[in-house]
Amino acid sequence: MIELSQVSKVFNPGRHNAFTALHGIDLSIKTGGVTVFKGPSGSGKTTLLSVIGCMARPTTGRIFLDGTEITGLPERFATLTRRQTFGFIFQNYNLIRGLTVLENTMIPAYPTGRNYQEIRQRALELLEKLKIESKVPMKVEHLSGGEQQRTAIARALINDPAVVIADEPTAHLDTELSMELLEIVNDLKNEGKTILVASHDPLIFESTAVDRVVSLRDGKMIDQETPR
Amino acid sequence: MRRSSIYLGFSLSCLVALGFLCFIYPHLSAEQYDRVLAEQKRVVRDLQLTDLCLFSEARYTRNLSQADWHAPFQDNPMAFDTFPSGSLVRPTVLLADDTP
Amino acid sequence: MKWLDRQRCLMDFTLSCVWRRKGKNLGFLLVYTLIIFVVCSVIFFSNALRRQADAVLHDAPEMIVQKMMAGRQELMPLAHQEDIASIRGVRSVEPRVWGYYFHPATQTNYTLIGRKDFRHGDDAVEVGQGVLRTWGAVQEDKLYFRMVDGKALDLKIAATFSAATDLVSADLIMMSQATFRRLTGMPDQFATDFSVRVRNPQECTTIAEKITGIVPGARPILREEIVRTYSALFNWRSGYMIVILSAAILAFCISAWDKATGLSAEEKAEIGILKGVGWGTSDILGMKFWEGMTVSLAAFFAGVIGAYIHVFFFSAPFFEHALKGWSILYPSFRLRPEVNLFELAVLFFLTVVPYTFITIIPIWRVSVTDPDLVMRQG
Amino acid sequence: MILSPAIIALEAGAVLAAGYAAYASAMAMQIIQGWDIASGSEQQLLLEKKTYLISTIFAWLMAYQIISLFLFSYTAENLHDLFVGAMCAAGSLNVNDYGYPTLVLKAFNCLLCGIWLIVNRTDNSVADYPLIKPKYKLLIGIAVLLLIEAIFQTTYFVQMKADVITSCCGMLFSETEETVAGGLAALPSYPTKVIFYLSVLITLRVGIHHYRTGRAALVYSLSAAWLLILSIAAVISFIAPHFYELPGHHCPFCILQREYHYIGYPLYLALFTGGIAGLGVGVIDRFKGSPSLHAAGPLLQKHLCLLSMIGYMLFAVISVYPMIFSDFRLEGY
Repeated sequence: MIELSQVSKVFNPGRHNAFTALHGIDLSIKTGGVTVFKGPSGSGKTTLLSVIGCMARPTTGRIFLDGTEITGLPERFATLTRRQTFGFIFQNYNLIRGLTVLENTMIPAYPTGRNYQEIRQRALELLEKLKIESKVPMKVEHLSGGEQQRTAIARALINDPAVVIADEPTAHLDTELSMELLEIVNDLKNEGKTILVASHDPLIFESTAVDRVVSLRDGKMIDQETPR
Repeated sequence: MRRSSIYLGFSLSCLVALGFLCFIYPHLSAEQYDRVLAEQKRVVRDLQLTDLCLFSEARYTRNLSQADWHAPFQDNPMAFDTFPSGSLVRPTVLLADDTP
Repeated sequence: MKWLDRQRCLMDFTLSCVWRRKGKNLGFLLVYTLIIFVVCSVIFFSNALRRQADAVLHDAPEMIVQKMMAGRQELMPLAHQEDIASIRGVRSVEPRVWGYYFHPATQTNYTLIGRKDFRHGDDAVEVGQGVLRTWGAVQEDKLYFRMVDGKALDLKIAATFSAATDLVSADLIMMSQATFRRLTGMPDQFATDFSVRVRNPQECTTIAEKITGIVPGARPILREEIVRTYSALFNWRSGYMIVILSAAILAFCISAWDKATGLSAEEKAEIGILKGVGWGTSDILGMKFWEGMTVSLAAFFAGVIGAYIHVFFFSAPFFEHALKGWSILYPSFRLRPEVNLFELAVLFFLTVVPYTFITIIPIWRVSVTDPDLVMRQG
Repeated sequence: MILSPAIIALEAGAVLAAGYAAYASAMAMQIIQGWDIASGSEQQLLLEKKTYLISTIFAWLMAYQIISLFLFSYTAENLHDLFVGAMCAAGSLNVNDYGYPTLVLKAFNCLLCGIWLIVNRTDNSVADYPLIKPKYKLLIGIAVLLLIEAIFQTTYFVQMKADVITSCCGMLFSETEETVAGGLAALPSYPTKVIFYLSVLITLRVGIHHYRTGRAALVYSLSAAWLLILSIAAVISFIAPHFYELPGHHCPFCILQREYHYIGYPLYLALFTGGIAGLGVGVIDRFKGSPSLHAAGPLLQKHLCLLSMIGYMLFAVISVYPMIFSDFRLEGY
C-alpha cells in the first residue's frame, strides 16, 4: 500500500529556472496489480515514479509505504527501503556495458550482504525464467533490444522487491517485443507484485493486464480510470 | 571463479613471497653473509680501519670520519668539486646552525 | 559474515570494472609500481648500508687520536704514544701510518697503509680488488709509483684482499712502513694518528678528555661517533633522495587526483546507474575504496618485491652512483638481505597514504550523484 | 632537523591529516549551523551528502592515526643511535621537550578518533540522526588536537639535532651537553601486578554483568578507562621487563622490535581495542536519553562491551604468557 498526500516537487526552487514537476498529488496505490501512469512527456510521470521509489525527496507532502512515512528519510535509510521494496526498469535499460548479463543482473544485490552463491543462483533462475539463460556469459552490449530489456527486468527482480517500477518500458521495442513484455508483466502481477508503469504507449495502457490508469498533465492528476 | 577470489589469491601469494623474502630468505642466506661480514670485520680489526670505502672520488671523502680539513671549499655543502657526496653528505651542524 | 560478503561482492564488481578498462588501469598501475619500486629501493638500500656500516665498524678501534695544529691536521709525534698508554684504562696505543696516493693516469685516489709487520717485504704491496680493476696496465703484477722526490718506484703485488672484503678494502694499497715512508716522505718519528684500544668502552669519554689534556691539539674520534655519523649520513642521503623523488610522488598524486576527478562520461553514467538500482553513497564509497585498495596493494607488492630483488640480488645498479657517490672506484659488494616492518611502514606512508587521502574528495563527489539522475535522463 | 625517510613520511602524513581534519571541521561548522533534518531543501540534502565525506575522512584518519602512532615510536627507536646516551626510543623521545607530548597526543587522538567513529556509527544507525550536533562539536575538538599534534611533531623533529662528528677543533663531543638517557619511572612491580590483575578481573566481571543485563554501562566504561591507564603503567612496570627478561629495562617501545617477535603490536592493538570500545560504551550511555536510540543504543553497547572485554582479555593473556613460560622472575625488583 503506497499513499501520497499533497506531494509536490519543485526543481531549482527560488531560482529563475524553478520548475514545478508535480502539483499536490494525492494518490493511493493498493498492493498488487498494475498501475499505469500515462501522459505526454513532461507531464511529471517520471518524477512521480522517482518520488514514489525513494529516489528523490518531494519538496512538500508526505509519502507512506505500508503505513510508515518514508518522506524525510535520510539517504542512508531511503536507500535501504528502496533496495528492499523497489525494483527499477529504466527507459534505456541502463545496463552497464562491458559486464556480462549475469553480472549486470546481480548488481543490485551486491550491497545487500547476501551470500554470493545465493545471489548467483537467484540470478540464474530469473534469467532462465525470462528465457535468456543462453546469454548468461555474454557482454550486454552484444545483446538485442529485447534481450537487454529482459536483462533489465531480471536485474529489477534480483532483490525480490514487492514493487516493480518501469519507466517507458516499451519506448525502444517493436510491437512483438512489447507484447512479450506485457506477458512478463502479467506473470509478475500474478506472482503478487505491485507494478507501476509510466508510459504513453497505447499498447500498454490499453492492455488487459492493466488494473488502473492514472493520467497526468503538467504535474497534475487529471483523471483516474479503472478499466476493469 | 570469482574475480575477488582470484585477486585475493594473487595478494596472498604475493604476501607469502614477501614474507619469504623478508623473514625466511635472510635466515637461509645468513651463513654466507656472516662469513663475508666476519672477513670484513677481520680486515677492519687488523688494519684498524674506520670507514667504509664508499665515497672515494676525493681524498677527503674517502675517510669521512678522518677528514683532514684542508681541502678547499669542503665545508660548503654545495661544494662543486665534490659534487655528489659534497652536496649529499650532511653539512656540519656548525653550518646548519647558522641558517635560521 | 554479512559484512564480509558485502565487501567481497563490492570487490568483485570493482575488479570487473578495473579489468574492463585494462589499458588505462594497467598504465596507472605501472607508474604506481615504479614509484613504489624506486622509493622502496632507496629505503632498502640505505638501510642495508647503514646496518652494514654498523656491523662492520663494530670492530673498528674504539678511539682514533689525531693531532691538530691551527685547525689543520698534523702528523702525530710518536713521542706521545707512551703518554697515552700510561693513562689508566687504556689497553693499547698503536700508531697508524696511512695516507692517500693520487694516481694521475686514472684520476683516482687510493689509500696507502704502511704496516710495521708487513709480511711480503719492502718491495711488495698487498692491494684491494678495486685497485686491480682501476689502476690500469698492471704489468707483471707490478704497480709503478712516483715517489715524493719525483723518482719512480715499482712494487710487486704480492697479495690481494679477498673480494668479500671489498666494502672496506677496495682501494687499499698496503706496504711495509719503511716503503711507505720512502714513498711519501713521512719522517720516522711521526705517524698519521694513533688508534687507542680501551679496556672498558664505557670510559671512552673520560679517557678522551684525559688525552686532550696530555697531547696538545689532540682530536679524539670515538667509534661510537663514527657509527652515529654514518647512521645520520645514510638517513640524510636516503632522505635527500626522497625529497628529490617527492616531485615524482607529487606528480603521481596529481595524476591520481586527476584520474579520480576526471571520470569519463561513461563512468559517471555507471555510477548513476548503480545509485539508480539501489546502491547507496556508502556502497559507492566502499566500491571505490576497493578500487583504490586493489590497485594500491598490487602496486605495493610488485614494487616491494621488485625493489628487494633489485637491491639484494643485484646490488641496486639503478642508483648506486647517486647513493655511493661518484667514485671511480666502486667497491663491489652484496648487501645482506634484511627488511623490517618499519621500512615497509615508512614506504606505505610515503606512497599509499598520500594516494588515498588525495582521492577521498573526488571519490566522494561522484558517489553523491543523485539516484534519480538516471531517471531524469530518460 | 634530520632528513630521514621516516620523518619525511610522518611530516607529510601529519600535514595531510591536519589539513583534512581542518577541512572536515569547516564542514562540521556548516552542519552545526544549518542542519535541519525535517527539511528537504537542497541545502539540507547537500549537508547530508557532506556527512558521508566527513565519515570517510575520519575513517581514514583513524587508520592513519593508528599506523602513525606505531610509526612514530618506531622512528624514535630507529633514530636513537644518533644521540649520545639514548639507548632506545625512550631516549630519542627525550632529546627535546616535544617528543613525549607528541606521543601522548598521538595516542590520545587515536582514542578520540575511535570514539568519534563509534558515536558516528551510533548516530547513523537511526534515521533522525539524534547525535548530529554533539558529534560534530566533538569533531571540531579533535581537529584542533590533530593540528596541535602536527605542530608538536614538527617542532620535535625540527629541534632534533644528531650528535655527529662535526667540528674540526678540539673534542667532538662536548662534556657540558647533557645526555638524553630516558629512564622511565616505573611503579614497583609486585603491587602493580596485583592491582592490575585484580582490575582486569573486576572489569571483566562488570563487563559480563553489563553484557547480560544491559545495566552498569557507565561503571564498565569507567573501569575500562581506569584499566587503560593502569595497563600502560603495567607495561612499563612489569609486562615489558618480563619480555626483555631484564629487571631494569622498562622501555615500552622495545617490545615493538623484532628481537621480541613484534609482540608489542598485538599487545598494544588489544589494549587500544579494549580501551576505545570500553570508552565507547560510556559515550553511548551518555546519549541514550535520545528516544530514537532506545533500541539501537543498548545493542551497540553490548557489542562494544564484548569487543572491549575480548581486547582486555587478549592483553592480559599476552602479558601473562612470559611469566608462565619463562624462567625469569621479576620479584624483588
